[in-house]
Amino acid sequence: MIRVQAAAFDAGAELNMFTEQTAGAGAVVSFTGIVRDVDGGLSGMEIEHYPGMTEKALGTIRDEAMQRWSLAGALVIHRHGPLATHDTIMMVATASKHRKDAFEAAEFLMDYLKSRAPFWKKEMTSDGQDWVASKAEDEDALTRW
Amino acid sequence: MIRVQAAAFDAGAELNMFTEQTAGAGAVVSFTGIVRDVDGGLSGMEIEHYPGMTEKALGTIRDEAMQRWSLAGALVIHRHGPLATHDTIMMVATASKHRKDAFEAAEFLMDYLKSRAPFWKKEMTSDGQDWVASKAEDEDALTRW
Amino acid sequence: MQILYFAWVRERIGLPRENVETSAKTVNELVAELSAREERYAVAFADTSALRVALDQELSEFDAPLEGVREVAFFPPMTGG
Amino acid sequence: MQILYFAWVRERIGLPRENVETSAKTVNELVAELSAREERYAVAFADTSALRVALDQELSEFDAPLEGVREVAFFPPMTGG
Repeated sequence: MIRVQAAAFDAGAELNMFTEQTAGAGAVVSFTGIVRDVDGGLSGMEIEHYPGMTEKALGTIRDEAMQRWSLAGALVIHRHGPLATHDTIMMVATASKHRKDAFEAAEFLMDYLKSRAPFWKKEMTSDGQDWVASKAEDEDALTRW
Repeated sequence: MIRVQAAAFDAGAELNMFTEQTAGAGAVVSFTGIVRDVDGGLSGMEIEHYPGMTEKALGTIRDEAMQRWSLAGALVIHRHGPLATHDTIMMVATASKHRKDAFEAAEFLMDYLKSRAPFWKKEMTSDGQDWVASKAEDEDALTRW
Repeated sequence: MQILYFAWVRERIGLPRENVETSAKTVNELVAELSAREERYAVAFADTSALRVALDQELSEFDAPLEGVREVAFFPPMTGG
Repeated sequence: MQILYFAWVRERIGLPRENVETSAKTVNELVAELSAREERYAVAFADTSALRVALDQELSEFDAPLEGVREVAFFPPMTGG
């Protein structure tokens, strides 16, 4: 399941729904990304994305995870548009019989989503606005897979 | 935060509370263990534990995780007593600035909890009841840390 | 050919998308063509190692051929998640 | 000395805890003493490599000394999570 949306979502409620849909699997891992505090204070964030390509890229990444690990399900939700501090930006969830599959697949989804899904974050601080720079470590993380 | 309890809990609500308590961290990972379907059908499960030692062992494992990774928080909830199929057995949650810390710490907590916290599962099937055997791979998982 | 710009590439060029008539055979040729047009393009494309390109919504390379491509998008490395 | 049994060890021995007067110096000596007592103990302790022991609620080893220990617990490998 892939969802790209401007609307806020309830990570706990999504986790419970996902768990119910994959009931019987035994192990569920979730990752939630939240607009974090930054030095000097963040007044907000804006996420731009590439409608059309975003859904395709996330679908491809999810399909790859479903093929590489034995999963009962995989969920990706990512927001775009304006966000406030402590808002939930995105989540992934994976379900499997054994915890190792769920953990690895969730990390894989996050690593690929970070560097291969067309989202761009802009941070608004008291100093103005600036695009978040990509990190070499995010690109490096892909070599693990 | 460590909780050992017979009562059911709402994993989604716990995730949301934990996320609120660690707001500003940016990355939250959760693992939920659920009574899974087994071949031949499972009518229920019973979890025995060692009151007193359980809390100590989980506290020690959590302290170790807090020392080894840069975490804004770590939560462990584990139930004991009778459970039904698809009931939530336990959860761990970790929060950190960078996703790597939260993922690794959650896996560490699970690996240690599996082999070092005094819980024993008994499965009730149509064939009768039997204690779940420990797996060599669970003990092996500790060598990673 | 439809050309899309995202994030700071969009801001530097000053528009989110445009239709371009081009005979460029590769992405690199298209970049050279656009850069020659106006200063704002030259600035945005000054360092293509800091950019990514997608052809018909698939990540691609700057030396990739443009034959049959309908949509080209330029943007900085992604920062979602 | 308080001795506790869990899971199938408890079931084989037939009780969850008992008070034992012992002069055993190590866990192994205590196991030998109990096993000599009655068949059900001998059966439960037949293969100590399949067992774990905790001394005063800390995981320990079968060759550990019992001096000063108030609570000994025997159980199979843990299967929580």
